[in-house]
Amino acid sequence: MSDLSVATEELPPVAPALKVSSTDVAVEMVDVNKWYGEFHVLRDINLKVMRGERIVICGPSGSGKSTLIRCINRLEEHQKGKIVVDGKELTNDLRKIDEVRREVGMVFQHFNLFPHLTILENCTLAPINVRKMPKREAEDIAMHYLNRVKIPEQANKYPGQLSGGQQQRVAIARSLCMNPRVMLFDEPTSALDPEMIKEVLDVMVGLALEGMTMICVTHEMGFARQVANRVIFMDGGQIIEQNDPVSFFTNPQHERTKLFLSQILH
Amino acid sequence: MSDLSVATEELPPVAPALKVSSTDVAVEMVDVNKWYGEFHVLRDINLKVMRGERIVICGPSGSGKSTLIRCINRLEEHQKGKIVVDGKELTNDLRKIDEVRREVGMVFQHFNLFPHLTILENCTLAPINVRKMPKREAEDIAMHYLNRVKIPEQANKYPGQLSGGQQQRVAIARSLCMNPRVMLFDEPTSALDPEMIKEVLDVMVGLALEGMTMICVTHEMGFARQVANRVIFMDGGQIIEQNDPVSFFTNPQHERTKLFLSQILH
Amino acid sequence: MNAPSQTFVSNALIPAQAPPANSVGINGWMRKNLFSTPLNSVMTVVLLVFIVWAVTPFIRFTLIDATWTGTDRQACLRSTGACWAYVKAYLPQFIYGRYPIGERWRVDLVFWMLVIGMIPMLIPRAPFKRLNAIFLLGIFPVAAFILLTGGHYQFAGRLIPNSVMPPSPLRFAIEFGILSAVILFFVGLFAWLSGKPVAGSGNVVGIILGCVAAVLALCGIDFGLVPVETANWGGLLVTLVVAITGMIASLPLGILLALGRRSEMPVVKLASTIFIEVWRGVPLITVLFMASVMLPLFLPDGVTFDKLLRALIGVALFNAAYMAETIRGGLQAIPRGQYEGAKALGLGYWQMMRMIILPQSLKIVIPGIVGSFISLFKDTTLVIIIGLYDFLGQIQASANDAKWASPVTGLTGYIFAAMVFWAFCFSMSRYAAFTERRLDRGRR
Amino acid sequence: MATLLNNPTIRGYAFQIVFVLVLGWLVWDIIDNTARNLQKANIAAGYGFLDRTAGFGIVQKLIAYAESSSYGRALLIGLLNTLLVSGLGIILATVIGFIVGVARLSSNWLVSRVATAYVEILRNIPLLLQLFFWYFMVLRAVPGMREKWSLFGVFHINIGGLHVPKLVLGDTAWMVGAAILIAIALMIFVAKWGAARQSATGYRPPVGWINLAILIGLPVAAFFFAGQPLHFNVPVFNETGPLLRRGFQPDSGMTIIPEFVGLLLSLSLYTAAYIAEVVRSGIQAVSRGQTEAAASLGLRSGQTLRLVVVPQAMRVIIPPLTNQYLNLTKNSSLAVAVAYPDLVAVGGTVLNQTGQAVEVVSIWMLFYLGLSFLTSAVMGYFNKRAALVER
Amino acid sequence: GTLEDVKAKGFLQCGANGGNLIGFGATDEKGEWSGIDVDFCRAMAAAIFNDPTKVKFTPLNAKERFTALQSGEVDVLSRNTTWTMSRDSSLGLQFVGVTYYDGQGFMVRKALGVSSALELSGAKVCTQTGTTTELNLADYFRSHNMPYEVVAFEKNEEVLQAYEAGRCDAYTTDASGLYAERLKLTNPDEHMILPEIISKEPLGPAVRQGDDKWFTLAKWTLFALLNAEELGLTKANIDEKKTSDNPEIKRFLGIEGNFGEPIGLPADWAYNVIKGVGNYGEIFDANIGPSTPLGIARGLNNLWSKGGIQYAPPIR
Ligand SMILES: Nc1ncnc2c1ncn2[C@@H]1O[C@H](COP(=O)(O)OP(=O)(O)OP(=O)(O)O)[C@@H](O)[C@H]1O
Ligand SMILES: Nc1ncnc2c1ncn2[C@@H]1O[C@H](COP(=O)(O)OP(=O)(O)OP(=O)(O)O)[C@@H](O)[C@H]1O
Ligand SMILES: [Mg+2]
Ligand SMILES: [Mg+2]
Repeated sequence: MSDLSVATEELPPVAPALKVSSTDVAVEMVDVNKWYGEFHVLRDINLKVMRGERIVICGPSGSGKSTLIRCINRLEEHQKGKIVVDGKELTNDLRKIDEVRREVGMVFQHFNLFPHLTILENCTLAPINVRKMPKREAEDIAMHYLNRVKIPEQANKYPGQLSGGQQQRVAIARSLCMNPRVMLFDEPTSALDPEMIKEVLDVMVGLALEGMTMICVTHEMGFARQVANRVIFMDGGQIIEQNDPVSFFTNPQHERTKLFLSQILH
Repeated sequence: MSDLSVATEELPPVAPALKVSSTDVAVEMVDVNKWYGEFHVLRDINLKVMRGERIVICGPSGSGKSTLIRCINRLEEHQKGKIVVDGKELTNDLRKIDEVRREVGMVFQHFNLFPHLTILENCTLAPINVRKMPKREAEDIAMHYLNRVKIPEQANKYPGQLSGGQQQRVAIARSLCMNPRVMLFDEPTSALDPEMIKEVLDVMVGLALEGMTMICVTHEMGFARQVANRVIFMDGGQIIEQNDPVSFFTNPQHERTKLFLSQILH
Repeated sequence: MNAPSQTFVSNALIPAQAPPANSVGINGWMRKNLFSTPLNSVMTVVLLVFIVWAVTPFIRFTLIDATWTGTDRQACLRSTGACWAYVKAYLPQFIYGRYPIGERWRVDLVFWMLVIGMIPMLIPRAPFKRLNAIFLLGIFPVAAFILLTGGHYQFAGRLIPNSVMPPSPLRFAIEFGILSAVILFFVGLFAWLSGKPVAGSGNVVGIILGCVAAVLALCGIDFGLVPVETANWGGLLVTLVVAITGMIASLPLGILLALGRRSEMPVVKLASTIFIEVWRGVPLITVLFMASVMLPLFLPDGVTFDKLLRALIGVALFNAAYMAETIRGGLQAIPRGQYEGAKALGLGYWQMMRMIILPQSLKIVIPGIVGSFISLFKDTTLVIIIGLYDFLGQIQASANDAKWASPVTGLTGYIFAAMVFWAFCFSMSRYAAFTERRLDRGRR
Repeated sequence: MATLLNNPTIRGYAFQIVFVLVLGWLVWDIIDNTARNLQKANIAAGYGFLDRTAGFGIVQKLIAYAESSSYGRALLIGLLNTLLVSGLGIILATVIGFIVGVARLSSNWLVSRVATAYVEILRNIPLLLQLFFWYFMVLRAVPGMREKWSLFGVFHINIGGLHVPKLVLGDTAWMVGAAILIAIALMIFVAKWGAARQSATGYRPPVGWINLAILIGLPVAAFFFAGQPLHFNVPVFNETGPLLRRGFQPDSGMTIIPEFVGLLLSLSLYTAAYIAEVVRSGIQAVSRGQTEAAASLGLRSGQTLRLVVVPQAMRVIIPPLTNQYLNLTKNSSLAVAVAYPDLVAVGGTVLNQTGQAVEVVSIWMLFYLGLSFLTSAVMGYFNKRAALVER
Repeated sequence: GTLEDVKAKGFLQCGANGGNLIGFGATDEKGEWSGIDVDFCRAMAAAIFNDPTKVKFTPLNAKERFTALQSGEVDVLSRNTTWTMSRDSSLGLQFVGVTYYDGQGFMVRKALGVSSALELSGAKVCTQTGTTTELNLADYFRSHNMPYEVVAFEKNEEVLQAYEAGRCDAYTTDASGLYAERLKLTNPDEHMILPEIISKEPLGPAVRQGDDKWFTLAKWTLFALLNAEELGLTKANIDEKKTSDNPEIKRFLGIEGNFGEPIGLPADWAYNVIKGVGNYGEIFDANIGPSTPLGIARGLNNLWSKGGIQYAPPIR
């Protein structure tokens, strides 16, 4: 897991250069609570993400990280509190939900590419059908992003023919094709072999450098150090601590954070 | 892969003590050729293994090592040349094949234990049904060998309940129960985790010390150094080089061998 | 950047709270499962109405308006509900058909033997599986055969006619000798041809001889039972006989066909494949027609088969083809390594199959096998088409009896038949599901 | 010798030779016995009987048939009836099966329970029983021969069947036919044009509406242009006269007989229970991640279903679905139990009148086998094309 | 020959109607067989074994009856089977005689207001497949130029259910069968059997071709039943008549001459038949006669001497 921290640590932390570029709020969560049946999985979550911010969320397994970011594009419903994305509050209004999903890209741990479509079709599906973009244009955009993730030559293959790292890069490109304002990543590298992790992280660092708003659940501490504005530590469904990466890693405040960091770094 | 060379190198090489104990020929291959369809997989193989000899075969993937040893107990049929095992030539005569298989034990990379039988039943199956041994006696022998591979307490479990290393040791014990004159090993450790490799190699070293005739496909160079009388290097279906382990490792002759060794040892 | 939120350390852990009332409890459950969206609410209401609309008449018919007692059709003629009195009066015939009343204890005995044999077989934990299987597959069929037909078959008489030699222990001995010699010859030939000489397996020979002798002797003995020809069997008896015989006979046949289809010998493979595909390609009732109309044409003059036996042959062959495909699936799921491991230990083809491959693959396909048993059980109703009175046939025939015929008699009969078949098939499918889950756990 | 005996190749050959001999002997014996038995019974072998006069009536005929037609014709009628009931049964079973299968996965508890109950009840009751049940249910539920229920004054139901107007073609009816063909061609063109527009501009023209207009408008225009060459032969219902003369008159309108309805209903309801299971497992085989990924790309649930879930589920569904189609076709042979004249029912009558058992059974078998092989060939081709490309 | 086989196995195997045709071949709740077809088999058993119970019945449906006889599954087929030329000549069987002169008729609802089959134009008619009925029906309607529609079922049970439900205007089968089936209707009185008989349906037992001895035996068993009625011999009085001096009766009872020997039976075979099952008239009356629920009049089936056409050659 920390193979990569070697690779990325060679670069100087880019955080200073990556100043938050705007004061707009991209995502705001106010007192969000969520239950699975009787189980209280998110507790009083308060979080404000500015446009251009890059947030890394970490924490032990089962602490509610995935649930949190899945609430942001309403893959899960919250029961209490308020979530506002890009100025739109998430309620039961289906139209709002669609609008929000169009502006929020998500990359999953298991890629979830569509196996029956070629790479190019995977990337153009949403632009054509959601954004009503002409096919030509959608393909141009798709090729642009495939270039960006460095696999233009795979455009006409099927997902089954690609390695895990390549698949995850396609998943990122696919999200980018919708030109989202916010990107969510849910442990994008944890299903990958070490060499492939690097490929994917490089792409993500690139994105970060361009100022994309990112909320990323990951345990790649090298990545967190290098690109995050803020690191959030969750446990038991709550935000236990949040801080800028340097302070977070060098000077954790909470006992739980200290324990967690001592396990994850060696 | 070379975790173990460290472990075994602590012992002095046992090879000198393991002199070939007899001059009988255990296995003899003369000009053996084999094709898979159009593909010429074994080319003019000549090999004489004396009783008590311990041969290690190594070489790059696809070089025909597995095919070679599978020909020895006729899991594969050869098309040209002569293979004599324990004085019996392998032809189409089923009775001869049965006799040879009874005298030759084989341990596979993936153990191939029978999952629906207990460990003890795995070990007694062949003695009872092939050697027509009384069940009592077969069980005594099986327990003896299970003791020898240090898992007598697992006798009544099922293979699925054992770790990989334990399973491979059962596979060895199962072969030994037939009291074979020759043991064949096809990469017995390559499907195992490092800690387990050691368990299995220890058992094999023990066998070697007792003078069992062994032909072993393996990349465990530590094992080769410690117990082999001879190391055979194959490539492209031919025997490229054979030598005693010391000379083989310190002074390989052929270019291919050098290249191969440089990759495998570091 | 206004970064007040930059640094944050929680100082108090938030305790778990109870979820909002409307998301748990019966309310939450209904909200989530019945009325989560407007569409869902509409569907819930519509379905509720539908259920009431569909189920009420059914309950009225079968329970509220039903006639429970009566001695003939007068009781039901004006009824608008089920005529259970008729079912009660005919129940024995539904079960036994025309089996003579005084002999019905024999059927009962066979039934209880079956139940006693099956129950411990079906409970995974019960001990003595092997003995149990011997009982079910070896002793039970012979006993059932003798009890149901009455036994005292002079099969043996087929070899040496009475005119040449009257029945006597000597004739039995001679005929037994001839028969077992023939069987042994074929077993030996088959074994040799397929790879493993039987020489040396003396106990195999012994077992074969013993079984042949026992079966012949038992079937030949006069137990003093009145013979009951199969034409008089009917009802559930015929259904169960056809289903169970079909199941038992189709299993070994299916295994042979499956092995045949995987054989490396082209002729065997081709023959098995054609056999399987042809049987699977045609409807069962044409097979039954063939068995009932054409089989007599195929046989030499004077040789006849009992009609039930003909149906059984048809059903067994038909089902064997389906079984073969199920089992082939199981065989294909066994990794190559298992074959190689067995061969490397010196096991022969049949040893390998019997001890290593089949036990594993049969276990995998148990759910599939039970599935085809269920369809076989349902298909037994088709024997009606060739004039055998199975459970459904018997019910239909009786519904038309002048003594009980009424507007509701037929419907009552169908409902009763449906309930009985459903109970059998549903419990089988539940059992299959149970085994599947159990095996899954075992594999994990 | 010993080596010969133990040589597996030789054994293999020996086994196969013995096998062929035994099989050959068996087949020869059967043929010989059959020939002899037929001769003894004075039955001529061969298909010559197909030209002889059948002499019996058939209640449902899709093409012209009278008692004076030949046995061959009668069998053809049966075959067409089989195809008709199977074809419609397949369509109906697919529709019901998909609905029930999707319903089983519904988030609405009641819906999924009812669907489950449907599947568990219908799968576990013999088809023959359901056939009787539905047939006699239909007979008992509808009004008698001299009464009727009418729907919109066009469809009439009574125990004689469903009576609907029959389309009668006039001389210039070909114009309407041509108009329909032209409309179809136009529709394809419009669909292509729509797709091209969408690629070019991103906006999809209302192809569906345009096509609907073409489909209705063109034939209607042609209809009036050609001087209204189509008219309906309306079922005539007499309310007066002697009782036997009342009710629907023969040769008026089109009658869908209750035997057909009962058979169709039971076949499709029964098969639908199996198809529902196929559909359910197909949909479940598409992982949740796929839906979530689609949702997070902003696809609406209809689009997700159409573009992501269905194409993937279909790969899993289609092979077992074909099996169910074949089963339905084979099960349609139960028709004889409720007097629907399918191939097996008509064949049975022919068999009984001529005694040509071998020939009639062979016709049955050839028909069903042909159908199976055709289907599996098509399926094999389809499967090969649809296989997911893997590494 | 068949006789030897039957004697060897100790009973006669008789193919009977499996479809519960009351009065001809049917079983009751206890599985007891009754009917005139069944009694004919009993008569044969009585002739052969002097025991009318030494007979076993195989229930057969219309389609399988001939194969069952051809293949030897049954020794005699006594299952209301119409004697036709094609059956006699090309199905490998031979009809023994006529046990019942029947003809195809129609049953309709009284409410239909029809009094003759000629008024059935346009009717929907239910019947059973695989019988001559289907063909007669077609011939009748065609020759009278009447349209009709036939709904043909596999089994009797369904024909009746469909007729009762109102699927058809008329139910056609042999008149005897109509009387039997009518009993099973909810309200038998609401239905009537039309007077027209549209076909000749001589029903009789059949045996396999090629065994003349067996054929003769079967034929004379039937004649014995008829002769007995003509001679006034009944089950009840036959023992008294042993003392009769009527030479015809003496020959019949085997007291004078041995007519049994040539057909492989004892001299008193005919006595055994009557003692076992009674004469033809008794059988008729017990099963289908006016005093039974079926209530069929003798009509054509009366003896020639009483205005019918049942006529048996003399035993001489
Ligand atoms: N659909 C669900 N129903 C019930 N409980 C759930 C569901 N999904 C998740 N949970 C529970 O909610 C808790 C939080 O889950 P979540 O997936 O958000 O954790 P996580 O922090 O992402 O963990 P990980 O690092 O393992 O992915 C866990 O205890 C999990 O078991
Ligand atoms: N059944 C087969 N049919 C066709 N080719 C085969 C078959 N089995 C093996 N081969 C080919 O024969 C060659 C030698 O195979 P073999 O398994 O003997 O190699 P190996 O030296 O054991 O390799 P590895 O180290 O990967 O096990 C390979 O190129 C392989 O692809
Ligand atoms: Mg997670
Ligand atoms: Mg290898």
